Amino acid sequence: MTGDGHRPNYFLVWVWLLGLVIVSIMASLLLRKSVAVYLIFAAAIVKALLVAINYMHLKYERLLLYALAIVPLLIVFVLLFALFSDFVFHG
Amino acid sequence: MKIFSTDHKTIAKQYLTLGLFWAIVGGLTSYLIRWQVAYPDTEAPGWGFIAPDFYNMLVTMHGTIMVFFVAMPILLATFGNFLIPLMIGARDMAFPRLNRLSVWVFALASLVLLLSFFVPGGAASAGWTGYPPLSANATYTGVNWGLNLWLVALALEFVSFLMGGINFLTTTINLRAPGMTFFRLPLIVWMQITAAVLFMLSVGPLIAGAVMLLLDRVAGTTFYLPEGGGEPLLWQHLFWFFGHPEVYVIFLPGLGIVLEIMPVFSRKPIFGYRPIIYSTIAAGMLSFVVWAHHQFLSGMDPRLAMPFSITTILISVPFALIVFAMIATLWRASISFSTPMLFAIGTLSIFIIGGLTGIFNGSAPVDIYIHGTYFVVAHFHFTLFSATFFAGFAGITYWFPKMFGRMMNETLGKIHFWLTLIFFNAVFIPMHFVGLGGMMRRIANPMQYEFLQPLQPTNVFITLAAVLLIVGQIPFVVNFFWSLFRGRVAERNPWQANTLEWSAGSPPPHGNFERVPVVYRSPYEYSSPEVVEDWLPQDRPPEPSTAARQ
Amino acid sequence: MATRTETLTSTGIPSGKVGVWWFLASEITVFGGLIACYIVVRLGSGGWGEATTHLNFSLALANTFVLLTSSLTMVLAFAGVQDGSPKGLRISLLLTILLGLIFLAIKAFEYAGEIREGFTPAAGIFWSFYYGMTGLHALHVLAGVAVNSILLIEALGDILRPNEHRVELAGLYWHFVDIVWIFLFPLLYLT
Amino acid sequence: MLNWFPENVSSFGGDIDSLFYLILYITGAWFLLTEGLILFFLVRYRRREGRRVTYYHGNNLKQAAWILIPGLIVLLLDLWVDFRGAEVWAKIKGHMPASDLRIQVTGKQFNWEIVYPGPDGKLGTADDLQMDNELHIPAGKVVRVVLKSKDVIHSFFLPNLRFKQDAVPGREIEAWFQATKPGRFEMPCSELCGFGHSGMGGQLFVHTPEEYEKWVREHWPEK
Repeated sequence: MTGDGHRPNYFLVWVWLLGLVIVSIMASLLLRKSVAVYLIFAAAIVKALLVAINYMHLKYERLLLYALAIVPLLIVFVLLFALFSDFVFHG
Repeated sequence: MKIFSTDHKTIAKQYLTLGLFWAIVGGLTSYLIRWQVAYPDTEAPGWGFIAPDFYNMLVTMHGTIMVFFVAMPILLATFGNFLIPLMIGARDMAFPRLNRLSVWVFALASLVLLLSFFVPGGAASAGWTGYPPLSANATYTGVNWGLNLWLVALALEFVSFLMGGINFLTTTINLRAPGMTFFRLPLIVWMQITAAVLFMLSVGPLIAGAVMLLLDRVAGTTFYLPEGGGEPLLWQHLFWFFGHPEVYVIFLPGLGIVLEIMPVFSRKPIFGYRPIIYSTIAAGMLSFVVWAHHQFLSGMDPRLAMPFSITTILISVPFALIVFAMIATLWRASISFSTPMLFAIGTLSIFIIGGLTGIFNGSAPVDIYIHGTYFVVAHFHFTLFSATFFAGFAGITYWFPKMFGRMMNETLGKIHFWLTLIFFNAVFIPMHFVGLGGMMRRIANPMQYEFLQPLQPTNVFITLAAVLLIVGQIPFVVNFFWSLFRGRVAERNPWQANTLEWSAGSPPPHGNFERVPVVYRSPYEYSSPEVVEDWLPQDRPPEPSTAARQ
Repeated sequence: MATRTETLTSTGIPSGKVGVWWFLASEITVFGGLIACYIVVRLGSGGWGEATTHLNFSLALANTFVLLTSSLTMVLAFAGVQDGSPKGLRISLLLTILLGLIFLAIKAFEYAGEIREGFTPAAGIFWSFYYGMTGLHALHVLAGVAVNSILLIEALGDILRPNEHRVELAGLYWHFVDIVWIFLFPLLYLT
Repeated sequence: MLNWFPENVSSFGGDIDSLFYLILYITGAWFLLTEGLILFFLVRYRRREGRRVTYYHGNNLKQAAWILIPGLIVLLLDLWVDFRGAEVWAKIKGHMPASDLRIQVTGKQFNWEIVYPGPDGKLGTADDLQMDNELHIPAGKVVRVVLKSKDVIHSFFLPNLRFKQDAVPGREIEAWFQATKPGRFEMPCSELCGFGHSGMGGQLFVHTPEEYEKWVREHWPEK
């Protein structure tokens, strides 16, 4: 289990999360739409990773649990990719 | 209290009871459907007239019941719950109380579906696939609460099998007996956990889709209604993204049962244990990228059809490997034709036909003509019927001594097999030709179309064969209930098989094993050169000097 | 009379955690499917830019901070279990439950405001997805609050001792619900 | 060959039928091979006293070759079917041949509303003519169909033209076919569309060019 000695600094992670929220809000207000979208979703992905690795202790877990997090995401991307050509490009 | 037991064996029997009850209801709907198709607008004996919307309800309920309330509970829940702990040497499932909750949520789902028959407007009648806008707006089918309850029943059934899946996977990953490595697991356990993984990773989008459909019907949202900006095709993608892995979720446990039974009655190791496992995993992964072969003509982008046509036809390769492995198992074996073996061979030979007709459907241009015709109906009955009924009967007959402590009667079993085999083929082989003649699915009265008149004699033949098929199930019902109380008392290992469940009592006590067994070898060491007898249980310690015989 | 199956874990990962992660894997496909549909239908039908302006941005921002903070208190609750300080566990659990309830209250208030302005679920495709996604997410937050409350009651009655690992499992679920919001917030409010 | 199919009067119908027969021969061969082998093994190796089973697990490559090689053959045949299929699919649904006759077919709960463009050749003009459940087309010419639907999903099915395409509400789907022989055929709906689905359908009249001219003059007299 997670060792008592070294444990991620939860407060620092929390500050990072809040900071990233503010960054994405700034991006959506100030920057052009197309650029802002990339920045906002990059921030969202970083926040998700921060929570998953530090708060969900994936940092200390074995491969099996990583697979359980990553494989469903791959599956969702397969579905998203197929839906794109049917609804976005109106084939 | 037996009913609220958390013992995986009792829960397996509860699923079996519910599954067999629904099999009877499903069988009734198929009788009424076939009667209406053969003799349109006449009174079905024992029932009366069948109106067109009632016919649509019958067709919808036949599909829903057979797929979600007969095949899944019997193949996945009954055999999975009963066999996984016993076969991996565990005392019970990893989460016994979650297991009990899963059977009770399934019972609730059954109740909700049963209720949906009696609400005003009748049960759902938009097809078991429930395509919107037909299913998204009550005015199109005239069914309001029936379809809402249908959606709730399906959602509950998904929740129940998600809980079951969590149990199967955690138990197999964590509670294996010492020495039971992954490559010493019996093939049925491999098939059950592959099916569980397929189900758990594919059901999500359909749950989201069902939430959206329920909101469309109840909260006035317009996910699938084009006049409100919605997209009807969205549901088809979400449904079939789940639908195709789902048919493998049903088929793999059936395949696992046959792979378990064949070596026992051939007294020979299963041919190619590892190739079968790699093929199953490959087929499982491929099953996630084939779904749109249901939508070649649905208004989907034609450029998207080709990749799905290619993946659909390629998925025949892993299953061909498994079929060849099963045939190779029979080579130079010593085959005894007991009832389980008969049903197992029946499953194999019928699945071969089902698999081959899949190539016609998979090829996009041919599908232009045969999509939505009875050719497709014949195809999926050859695959699903073989897994659910033939493999299901094989499994029930084979593990009956372990489940209930008594043997089933052999002669009744053989009568039931030959009746089922003959009448099954009499029903579904001609159905291919009715399909090629162009007869569309889900039409209540084929006489309304001129080009279907020449097919009507075949339809009448199919209906009579279907009635005889249903009548042919009586020997099984008699055999099942008679053997429960009067069958010959079974000892621990009546078939002299190697897997761990046969070293537990018949039926096993609570907690399964006096002491947790230790596993020394693969489950298929039949006629092994190391010993004189022609079987070698997994948990028998190797003798100090393995007297190698000739 | 549930038999205590000794958790003879062949792979060394506690069964509870394997079970919860399988559950989260299927939940990822549920929310993933719903969000994929939202993205695809939105891009396919000209952006809905106008509709998103009617959303109450400040309430959603507050909700984001509330949920992120609740993730912090949740993980502090588990730290309390590790350090063996029941007081730390109880306070953190209580804070997590309160923050969860605050999130639901703000959400309900936001819904009420939007419905008063006439943007009901039947107001159009964007509103269908908005209520569909945030509604399903709110239900999951509610379920998380219920689970945490049961754990708090057990902790207060000091009967949580043998099942303390459940705090981490509840935490895994709670962080997952937070991650879903991390994606819902920009998808709905920022673009 | 055998007449399982309704009479084919479509230009691309021959391709579909020939692809069907190609798959039939391949799967038929596999069917006879596998079921025959099973029957032979069942009879040849049934249980007889004193005969020992050959212990053969098939896990190493040499033994597994017995199933890998047939598997490879299945793969090659699959690819052959795929490439032939891709050709035919591209020809039928892949591209849209030019045509001067565009007819709009709108599915609605329980009949087909067919709108002819009239002499000006354009839909949505005053001289359009709507007929229910009757499709009149000239033989030998490419006809383009614009499929729409007013309520639920219907599927426009012309068995004799080997043509099928769903009509989805909210979308306009264009497809084409070309009849090679005049005659009267049926055009049912092949997607469940409610209680009137059974019986929904109409008549397809394929006219010789002269007949078609006569029919056009009948319906647009002032031309």
